Amino acid sequence: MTKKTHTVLVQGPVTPVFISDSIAKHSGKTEIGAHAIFLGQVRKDNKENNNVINIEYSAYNEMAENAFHEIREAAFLKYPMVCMHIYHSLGLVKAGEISLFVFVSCKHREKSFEALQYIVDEIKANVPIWKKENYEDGVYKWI
Amino acid sequence: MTKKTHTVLVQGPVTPVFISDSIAKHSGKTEIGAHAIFLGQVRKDNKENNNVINIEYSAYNEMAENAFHEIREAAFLKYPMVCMHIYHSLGLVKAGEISLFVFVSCKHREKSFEALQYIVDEIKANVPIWKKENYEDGVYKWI
Amino acid sequence: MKSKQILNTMKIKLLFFGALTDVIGAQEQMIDMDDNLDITYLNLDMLARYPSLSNFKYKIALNKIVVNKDQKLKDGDEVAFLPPFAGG
Amino acid sequence: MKSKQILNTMKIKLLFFGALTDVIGAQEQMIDMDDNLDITYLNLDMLARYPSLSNFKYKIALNKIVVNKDQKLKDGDEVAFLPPFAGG
Repeated sequence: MTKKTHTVLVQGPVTPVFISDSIAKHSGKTEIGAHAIFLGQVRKDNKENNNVINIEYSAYNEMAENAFHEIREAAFLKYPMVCMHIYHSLGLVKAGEISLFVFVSCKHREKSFEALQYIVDEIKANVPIWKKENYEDGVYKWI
Repeated sequence: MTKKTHTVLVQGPVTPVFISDSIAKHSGKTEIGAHAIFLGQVRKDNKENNNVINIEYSAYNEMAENAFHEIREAAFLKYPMVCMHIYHSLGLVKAGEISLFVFVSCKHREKSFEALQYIVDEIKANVPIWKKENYEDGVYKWI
Repeated sequence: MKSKQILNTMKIKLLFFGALTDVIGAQEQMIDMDDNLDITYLNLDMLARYPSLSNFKYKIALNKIVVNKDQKLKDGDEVAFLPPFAGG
Repeated sequence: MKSKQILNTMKIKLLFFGALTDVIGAQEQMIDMDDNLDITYLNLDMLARYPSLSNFKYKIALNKIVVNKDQKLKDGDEVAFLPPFAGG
């Protein structure tokens, strides 16, 4: 079940067009019956009367790519997926834009939801990525 | 939490472009932090050495729209969703094309996976839709 | 004068879905029935007219709501024969 | 001749992420350390140089793997100071 290493980290937001292109590329994989997709979107959180304008993502790149690879390997052992893709932003992503795209494809739907949740939870827990929330008035906060 | 009735049934496949347009429309809803999406794709199943070429979906339309509306109401009571959309195909959908698009958007990710699974399971169980699998050699089979 | 003659007639619309459209050879039928009959009667009548219907599992919806067979029918009702759902 | 003088020196690359880049004022530092020292020693040295570091939670990775502090260091090692991860 070992799959080749994928580059997961992408500069800037994940665009809706990138997502639809990814979906369209799977129309030739006609053994797939179910796609489960997670998209992380930057919230315009309001803290102390100040709105988040964007988030700046940074990573320990090589360690992060290793962590994504391990998550991928573990997920393929655990769940009956036909294929799986992860894309995570680096750099600036504005409120309303997408910073994480997890794409799980299975023959049947049953396990796809659990696989999706597992992968997203693993990313949040085990990948060395940090975010800096930039606010409208110019201050910032590390998360 | 009552939301207006949406028209769910669409003619032909749900296209990747329709999906990306739907995602893009949510960039203004900046309280959303997590989208969970399910896509049902028509499999080219092989049965008795015969490949599925397409599926023809038919519905008891008005009863189906009522059922979708009830699923929607129940889901909003059960899960903390910001918004939710369902699109289901009628008519011909070729192998590799998408016939079901469920789009759940929440402030936080935690409940989004369970909400997505709940809605997809409810659709499969409670919406009066039927499918006719058409095979390459011209025969068909009702599912 | 027999009581039968003062009975009114109901017009009932029948709808068939999925594999049942092949069994019946139609998606829709209009039928006339005597007043006061219920879905059990209608169903038995259909089984008599289309014996192969007994090979299929189906539920019956009255005016778009799945009902038990003891429901009485009235003029203008819509009765749908629904094989197991298969959306998605 | 004291034993200290025959010790070799190790070059260690330090990396800082997230809020720690602000504490240290840099993302990267190269330091020289005496041979045979471990991560505990390095960490205490950093806390002495940057006292406000004690206000932060962080793990330490040696050559891209999170390790315990008793790990010995060697020339050319890369040591990263990692605040809690916040991907997604």
